Amino acid sequence: MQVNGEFKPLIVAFCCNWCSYAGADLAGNNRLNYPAEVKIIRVPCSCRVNPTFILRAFQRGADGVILCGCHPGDCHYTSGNYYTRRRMAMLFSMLDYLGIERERTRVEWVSAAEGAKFAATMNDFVAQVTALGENKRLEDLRCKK
Amino acid sequence: MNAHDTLIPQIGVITDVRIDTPDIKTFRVVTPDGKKAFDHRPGQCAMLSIPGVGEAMFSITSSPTNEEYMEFSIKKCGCVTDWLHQAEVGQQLTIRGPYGRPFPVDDEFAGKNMLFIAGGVGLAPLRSVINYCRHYRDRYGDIDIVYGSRSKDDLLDYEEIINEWANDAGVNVHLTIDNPQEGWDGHVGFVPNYVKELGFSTDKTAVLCGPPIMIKFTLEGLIALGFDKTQVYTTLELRMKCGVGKCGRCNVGAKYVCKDGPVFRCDELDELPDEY
Amino acid sequence: MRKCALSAMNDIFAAIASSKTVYLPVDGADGNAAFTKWEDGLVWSHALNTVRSPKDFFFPQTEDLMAFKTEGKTIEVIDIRKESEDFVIFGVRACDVKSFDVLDRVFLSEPVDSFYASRREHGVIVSLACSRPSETCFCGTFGIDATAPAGDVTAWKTEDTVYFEANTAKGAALLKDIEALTEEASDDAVKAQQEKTKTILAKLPLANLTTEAFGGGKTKEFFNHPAWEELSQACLGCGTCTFVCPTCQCYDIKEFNTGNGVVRYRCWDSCMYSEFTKMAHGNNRLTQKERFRQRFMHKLVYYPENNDGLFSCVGCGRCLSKCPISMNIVKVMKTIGGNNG
Amino acid sequence: MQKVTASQLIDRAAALLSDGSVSAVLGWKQGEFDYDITPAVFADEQALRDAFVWNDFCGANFSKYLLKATKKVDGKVLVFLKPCDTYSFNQLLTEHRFDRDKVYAIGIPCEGMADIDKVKAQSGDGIVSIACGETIQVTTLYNDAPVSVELADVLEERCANCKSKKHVAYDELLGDEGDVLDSARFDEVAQLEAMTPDERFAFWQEHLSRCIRCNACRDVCPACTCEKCVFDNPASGVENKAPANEFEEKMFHIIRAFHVAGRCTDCGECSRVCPQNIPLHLLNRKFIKDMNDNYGEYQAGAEVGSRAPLVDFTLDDPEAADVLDRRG
Repeated sequence: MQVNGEFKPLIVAFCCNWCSYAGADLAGNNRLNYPAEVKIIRVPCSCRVNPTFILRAFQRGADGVILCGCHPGDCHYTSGNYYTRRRMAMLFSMLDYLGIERERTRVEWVSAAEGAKFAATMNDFVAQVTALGENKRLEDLRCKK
Repeated sequence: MNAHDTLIPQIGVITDVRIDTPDIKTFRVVTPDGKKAFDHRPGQCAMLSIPGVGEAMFSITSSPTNEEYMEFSIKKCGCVTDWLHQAEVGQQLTIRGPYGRPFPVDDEFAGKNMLFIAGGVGLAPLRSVINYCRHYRDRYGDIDIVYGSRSKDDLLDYEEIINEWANDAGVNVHLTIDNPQEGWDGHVGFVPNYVKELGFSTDKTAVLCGPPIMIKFTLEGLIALGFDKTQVYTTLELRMKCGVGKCGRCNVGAKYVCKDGPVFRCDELDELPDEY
Repeated sequence: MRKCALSAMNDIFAAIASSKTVYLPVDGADGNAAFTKWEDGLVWSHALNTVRSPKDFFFPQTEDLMAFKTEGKTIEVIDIRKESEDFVIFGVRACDVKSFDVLDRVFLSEPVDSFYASRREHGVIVSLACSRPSETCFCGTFGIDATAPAGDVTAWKTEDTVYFEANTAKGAALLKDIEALTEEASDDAVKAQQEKTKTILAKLPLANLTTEAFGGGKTKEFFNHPAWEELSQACLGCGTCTFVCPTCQCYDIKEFNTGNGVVRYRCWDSCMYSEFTKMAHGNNRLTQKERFRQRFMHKLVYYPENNDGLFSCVGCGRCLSKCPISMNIVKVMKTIGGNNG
Repeated sequence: MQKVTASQLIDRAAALLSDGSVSAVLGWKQGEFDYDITPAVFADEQALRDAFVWNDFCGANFSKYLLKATKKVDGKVLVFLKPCDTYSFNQLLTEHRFDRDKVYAIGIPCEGMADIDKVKAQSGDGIVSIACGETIQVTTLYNDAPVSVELADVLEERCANCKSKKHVAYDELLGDEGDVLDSARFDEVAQLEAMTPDERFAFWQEHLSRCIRCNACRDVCPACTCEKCVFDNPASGVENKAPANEFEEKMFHIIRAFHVAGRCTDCGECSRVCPQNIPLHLLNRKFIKDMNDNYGEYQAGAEVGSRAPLVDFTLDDPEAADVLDRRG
């Protein structure tokens, strides 16, 4: 989206309830800055994220989608994030295969203690997507105002 | 620049919501400036919609003689109806119509003794004709109304039936419920059986509406009483989208229920394949 | 009759494109022809026909009807219709030209569908006579002459020349626009081509297929025919036949929430789909047999009953070549209609 | 030409019908022309003798038809399975989609199936008759003499890149057993991977924009056996009957390919039936190739009960970024 002539990417961050969402919370508590363009969607586990969620986020105007979950081995449900890892690896590879910029998607493991990592990841991802510009290849014009 | 297109609706406002039964509410609808959205004939329908929820066809239950507003009695049974049941007075919706072939109130029905038979929410389309006939009382002979529902609480328009219809000269109301109930001293039993018990003479034109199974058995009963199929009218309901016989959804045989119906004479139904 | 060299067609397209959008069949990467917006250098395909019929031009697969804005309890209806631009479709075959008659009777009957009507008004159809029909062709069954298609202008393409004849005022105006690029011609070459094509048409495998058994008023005769069961048993219930069909016109009206409002649009639908007739309180066609039957009964009985005997099939043969299980209207006509063709 | 003949199949089926071992036969039925063959259920010998065919145009994979046929038919259903069909058969059994006890499967060798469009590219249009023999003899309206076409030159894409001539499931085998082949089926995927993102985007844009959303790919797919597809379900939020724009074209095909990833046996039915010739197999094969490269070789349907890569994991799987980086 354009704000005062400047491109500000809209980022959707799916965060698992147990680690990454708490990590985001910690980042907030510690007054660590990350861009307001990051919209967090809390999910019970990173493996709750169905590929349609990712595509729908792009459809609805996201310029980048990041998925955050517990570190492998730390999943609250024991193994959810292992499945996530395979699924997202396959999905993102497929998006890349269709010519959609691979820099628009990312998976990151962020624990509840890693507030600083959360903020740093978001700053980095936003910078990366800002450099890419607007999402054109997975856009739905009807959803653009 | 563009001609009016029937698919483009106008805005309606709900000005009154009446709770008729546990699952039926009657909605009063006018345009934002307080007028009737359009004129209609008894038995015709309108497409109501809530953008984002869906659009569906409903029969207009108020009589055309009511020049102030239209009413829709709607049973909660799907997406659109669920949403409407939560709507409050002042809610806007979209409305387009009128659609379909009406009851031949000024032609075949004129001068006839009328027999209306309804079950459950099937009274909704008939109420429009009944009130039309009551309004032009001198144009019709005797009026008999047989109406049944699961219980007393499920009788639609109960107050109106008891306080208005039953008091009209020459109008006989016969109510029935499926099972005995405390506080009910009227007839108990299914509509088709009640019709047989009442044993109407065949000098009447019958109009039927209700669940398919009720229509089937009541029609059999009427025929057993000596009625001819050309004396019996009913209304059909199928999935509709356009309302004007183009989208193909309500096509049965060579007929489009939205355009050629919903009112059919029972002998016309015999011409249709058994698919409704 | 006017003519021009086939090699000069690019100039003709360019001349017309200066005032109207021009569409013509162009070969795609997949080897099939598709109607494509002309731009300089695009080559007119030699293919017999396109996979997707030209009904799209008047009745597109999806089309926005209106938009809504809702705020609290209020709703605003926004008319988003735009005036159609003038366009010319080149190379429409006889079968597809006839399909417009079939669609017209649905969309232009009262109440007129303004979306369709507007496009119809702005479109000019340049038809193209056939000279090399395929084994799947059976337009003759429906009384269509593949050598003299209707349309605003009829064109005949020979090895090196294209001949034009205007049939309507719209067509005459179009030919007027390109008058400088064409010259007066005798119809000898056209007549010769027509003769030759007719001998081929007579030899087509489906040349003797007739509609005699079908038509209005035959509902009772065919509805409970025992063969529907067998004919429909392998049907996948997909929409291929419906969507490649130039005459299928069923549609659905749906809504899309854009996040900023609601767009109500319509899109092609298929009576072969399981939820086509599903509503809140039930579905009146529960099996694929019933849905399959509906499609063919509609084309062969119901539609002609309502439209003076006109069938809702033009024999283009698309469903014959595209059905995943090779079940099609010809097999239905031969089985249900008795010893046919 | 095919190594077993139609009459061999008919004789065997007739024998099984007459001794009561099976009560119906799922087979290919003669069409209007010699190539438009329809799947059909044959109930008696006469029906088989009248219309059963087995030639170079019998592409249909019957595995999915077993779902309906085994429920409808009393007794056993006889099904003829080509090698690639047996993989779908096993995969459906893995997913408990039909009752194995109600099926009598006869494996038949397959020399590959002809693609009628490729035949026509050689013979021209206006086919009057096709005789499948040593070579395919095509008689047309526009050629004086029949045109000879070699089966090898007109194979369907999936057959030209056949992955296996080995039957992985059957009760009985007619003819000789073949081997799993060293197929070149991933070559085209690799070629696409080697392109730039812009080229890949243009490639898919061109192909997917032709999609008419007829759902033939989904409805024919032996891996697509959901009772209610997410794209047909109004409650799913992604229900969609026609692609309104490029996004929806991509959405459908990405999600469909993803949903069958790990379960797709690469039978190629999707590409065969696509009326718009969209190379859908290239989506499925991309997933298969990626899974093979990252999680170890896996062939869906090779055996009953195997665990597909996407419902499995190891502790040291590569990260999403590594999967992309690895490919460069």
